[in-house]
Amino acid sequence: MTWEYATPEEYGLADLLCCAASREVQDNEIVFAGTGLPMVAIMLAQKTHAPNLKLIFEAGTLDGRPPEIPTSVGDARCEMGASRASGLHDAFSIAQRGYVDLGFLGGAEVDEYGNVNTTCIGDYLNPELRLTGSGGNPDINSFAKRTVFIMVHEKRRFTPSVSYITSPGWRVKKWPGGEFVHRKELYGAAYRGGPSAVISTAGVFRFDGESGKIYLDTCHPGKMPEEIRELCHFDLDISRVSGETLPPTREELHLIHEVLDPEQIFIPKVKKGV
Amino acid sequence: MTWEYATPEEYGLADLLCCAASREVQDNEIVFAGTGLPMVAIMLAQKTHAPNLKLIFEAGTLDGRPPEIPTSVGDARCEMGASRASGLHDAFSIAQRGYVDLGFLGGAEVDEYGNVNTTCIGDYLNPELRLTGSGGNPDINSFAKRTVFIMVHEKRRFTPSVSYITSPGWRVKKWPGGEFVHRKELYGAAYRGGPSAVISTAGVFRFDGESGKIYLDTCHPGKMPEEIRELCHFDLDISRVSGETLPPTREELHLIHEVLDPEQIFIPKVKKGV
Amino acid sequence: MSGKRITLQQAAEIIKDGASLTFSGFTIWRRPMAIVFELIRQGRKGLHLIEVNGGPQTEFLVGAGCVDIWESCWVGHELYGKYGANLSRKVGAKEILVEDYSHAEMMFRFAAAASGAPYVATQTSLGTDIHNPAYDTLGRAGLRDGKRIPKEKYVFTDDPFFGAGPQVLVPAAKVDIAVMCVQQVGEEGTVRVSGQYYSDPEAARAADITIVMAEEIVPEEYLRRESDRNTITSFEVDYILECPYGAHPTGMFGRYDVDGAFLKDFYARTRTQEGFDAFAREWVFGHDQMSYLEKLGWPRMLSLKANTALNYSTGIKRGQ
Amino acid sequence: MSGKRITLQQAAEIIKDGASLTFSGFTIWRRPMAIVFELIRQGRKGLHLIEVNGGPQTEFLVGAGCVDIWESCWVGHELYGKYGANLSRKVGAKEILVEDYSHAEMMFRFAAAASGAPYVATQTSLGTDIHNPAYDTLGRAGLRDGKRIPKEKYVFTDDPFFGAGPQVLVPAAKVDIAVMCVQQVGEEGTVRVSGQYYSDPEAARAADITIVMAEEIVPEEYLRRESDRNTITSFEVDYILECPYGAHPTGMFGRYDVDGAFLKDFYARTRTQEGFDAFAREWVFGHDQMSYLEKLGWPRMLSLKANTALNYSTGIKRGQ
Repeated sequence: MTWEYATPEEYGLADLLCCAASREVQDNEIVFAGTGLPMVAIMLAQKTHAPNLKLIFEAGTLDGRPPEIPTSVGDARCEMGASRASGLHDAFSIAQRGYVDLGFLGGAEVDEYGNVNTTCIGDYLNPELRLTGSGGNPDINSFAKRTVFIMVHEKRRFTPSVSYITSPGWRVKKWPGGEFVHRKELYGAAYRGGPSAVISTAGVFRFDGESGKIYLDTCHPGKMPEEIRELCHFDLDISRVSGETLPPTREELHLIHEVLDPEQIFIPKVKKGV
Repeated sequence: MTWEYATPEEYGLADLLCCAASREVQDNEIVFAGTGLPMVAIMLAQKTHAPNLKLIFEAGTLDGRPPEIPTSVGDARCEMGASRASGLHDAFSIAQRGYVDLGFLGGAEVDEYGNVNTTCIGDYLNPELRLTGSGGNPDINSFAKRTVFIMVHEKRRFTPSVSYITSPGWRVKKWPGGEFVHRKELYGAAYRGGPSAVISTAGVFRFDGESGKIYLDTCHPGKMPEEIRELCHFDLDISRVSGETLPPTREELHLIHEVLDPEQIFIPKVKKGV
Repeated sequence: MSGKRITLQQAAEIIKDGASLTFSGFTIWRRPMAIVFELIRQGRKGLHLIEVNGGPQTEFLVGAGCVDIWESCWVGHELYGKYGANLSRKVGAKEILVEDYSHAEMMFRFAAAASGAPYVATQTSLGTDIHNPAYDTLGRAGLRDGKRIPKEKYVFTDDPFFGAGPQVLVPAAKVDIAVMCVQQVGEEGTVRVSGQYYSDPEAARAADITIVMAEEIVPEEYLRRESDRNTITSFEVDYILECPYGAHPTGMFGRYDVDGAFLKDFYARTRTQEGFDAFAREWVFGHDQMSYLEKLGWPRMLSLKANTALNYSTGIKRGQ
Repeated sequence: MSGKRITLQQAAEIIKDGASLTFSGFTIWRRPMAIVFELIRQGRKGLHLIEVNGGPQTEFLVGAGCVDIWESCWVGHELYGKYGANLSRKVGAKEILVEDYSHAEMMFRFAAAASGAPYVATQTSLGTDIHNPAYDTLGRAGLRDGKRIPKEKYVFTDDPFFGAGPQVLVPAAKVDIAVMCVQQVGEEGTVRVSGQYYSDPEAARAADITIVMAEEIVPEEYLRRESDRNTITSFEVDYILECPYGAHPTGMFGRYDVDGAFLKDFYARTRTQEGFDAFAREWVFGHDQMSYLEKLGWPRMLSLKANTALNYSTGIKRGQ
């Protein structure tokens, strides 16, 4: 593989997100992937720097190596080449048993401690909008050592307080009272880790190891830290920015568009022939 | 099938037990069978009056119809013709879920309330003899609506107090104190039934519907009630004897020896040519 | 013959008003759509859906007003419709009660029921609003009678054995009827699922009555020749029926793909009740399975047909 | 190639003195006997066996003095030896600790561990001496540290959800190593078991390390062509080895039958320690797998060979 970075005209935002997500994976890890862009990202990692990663699909495919990108984790394209095609009880049992290193998730809203909402907008009991619901988001986030969220960056989505905590971040609610405590305090012996990054359409965010508070790590090419801070309803820490998000390489773009998603199911082509 | 009873010279004790056990099964029942004589008895019922019974083997065979008698429930002969070959978790889940009508079990000792011991002779903490242990005996007996025990009749085995309650009868120990209470009281909403018969080498015993106390129902041909009472260490109720245990029919003997167990794995042939 | 065979109409008739139901499949795969359509035609009311996850079957039943309670974790059409617009509308209008659990919790709830255990201990979703006691919808509605609906939504406890951290006890998912859609069922009820089996074995066993709709009813003896390849036991299945393409517009491993265009159209047109009603008039009412297939037509169905070497279609357009 | 391949000797070396162990199989079927023999040759001590049920593997290890704690529900040789004579002898002499659970309890304990749950609720064995608090052997021995060995043998409680009657909480079965013996394993660890899989999937997942000994190591790609037929996932398996007839004298579905004559002989001769020692000198010490097979000889092994249409042998004498 040639590690030759593409120029901004050669890739789109979805390409950038896909490659940034792919780079969160280390070789030999066991990765739990949801439908969509995360699937492409993980299969990209499988074909580049992490050939020995093991892929789990929630619907029951274990150590999958689909020859074509599945459109969802229940897809008939998941089974071919997998170690096992089984069911959800196996997938979640393996996750609760502690096998999963990394999970890729999405969200509609995120707060500054990585709590994510995919359930509703507005009051849960009188919602403005009911969304899809949790799916396996809180489960993967509870069981995996690290989770990475991929999100569209809109100011209303980066909020001091999400409408509903669907997926647990670094400061979570302790029931029955609902007071916020550090995740480690609540999870106790069941603690394995938590959100490690948010990859938005603006930049890559990480969480302080002590406080669990979000900070900006890298800005996507062309974005400035202050600009991204303005795109958050909370006071984003931009003091730790390490630079710019690395763009896709030409090899990665080739793999995404010619090998993994030639049908443009999840990732549109920006330019012909790239 | 011709319902023509065999004469005493034509059958052995094992034949008699096998047929008596077989007659405990009703058609369409789901039956949990252990290794040995119970297996032959159930397969005999399957081939006579209960063609639609469903057979479960503890090791994981569900709705089994083995073409040859298995030597144990883990045997490769279990799978052929079964609805499913799976595992113990399925078998015990199905049992706990409430599917099982009847279980066939064995025992080394039985008390007058149907508590059975298969664990040790003498004090558990200083045993004279450690036996095989419980296996699934208490489980099947807890989950099934009825259980039938098949036992060798020796006076020491029919005891007022078994060394160790492996399998629960009609008056069982309530922990932590260990005082005896009626099974229905202890099991509460989990109550499904309990021991319905003991088929020994002397006769067939049943349990009073109220007190759960054992009584003699039928004497095997040639045995007298008083004689059988003398073969028990407890005071056996012989006031309810309904008659003599029905002998095998010639058809049953044919099935046992020519079809089900021609190799005489579990049931020896008494006479050549029968 | 076991006498388990019924018709599509009879299958729907077994499901009475007010019944609790669950389904085979996963999101947009192997859903018993033909029975769902028949339930809508028969005007079923007051259903309580308890699903590991939802999908088009949920959206059709909810849109048609058949459902009073939906207990699950997710509904949508994957790539072809990002959320459940009918459910969302009815939730907003308070025409339906929604009880949220997490996906793993729903799965473990079915596993507990299938194993005859009243509950199971998990360590998931700690600290989330899923566990918020104020959001116990069935409790707020006074429906926790301890029969079908457990007395508690959750019990929070500790692990007395290993100190493994806080434990969440989730109640078994008790359902009246499981409605399954699979590739093969034998005459006596033995089911062989190909590909991922999702939560089908647990769903079938958790339910008191299990109805299996299959692409084909096959000789029982054929399935019993390789008993280690079968998925659901004969005696766990109460009724069977053969209904080719019964999962359409959802997909079936080895047989046909998801009809994405159909789902996109359904999602786009059923944001409003009027839209749903029009869609149902076009595709559900006045149809039976044959006229539905006729309306779909050969070109569409052939493009969905799975390649038998790959188990999925190579003829459909999936992307933009 | 995944680099998971090891030798028989290495497999035994992974199992250290004092380790907790479990095995594949059921009573006298699919037991990893070749590794058991190698453990005896290597003089392993202080093992803690946690088994859904015991069998010849238990009796060999116990007879050889390798085992300090046996936690299970049953040991014997089925038709070929009605109880575990070696275990019985050592229990009588107080040379071994025995912790009794019921069969379903042991199975559910492994299922809990495999699912990452610290315990599971059951309704079995109520009222028996299995639940007698005075018979908590590991508690009496002061070994309940809450690590491998749970702090409590049982917790008795109620069902807060449905009032389903008294519940017995049994702790997860935590084991260091699962030693499996199966028909096929792929180069990357994927296992395909044929026939009944007993408690193998749970045993493999409950253990921290899983060693799979197979009749054959097959191309991983071969198993992945039909991924819905596989039993244990690649990444659940840490080490693999090929060892034909590695389960002898126990049997293996589709490959060879139980060697009943061998087990009868073992049972008859090992009632005493002297008898066991002599048997081990004859069949274990000084042997490797090849010389063991040579000693068994072709006629014996061919008579055990399974008919490929039936999956069991038609050539052995089973009865009197």
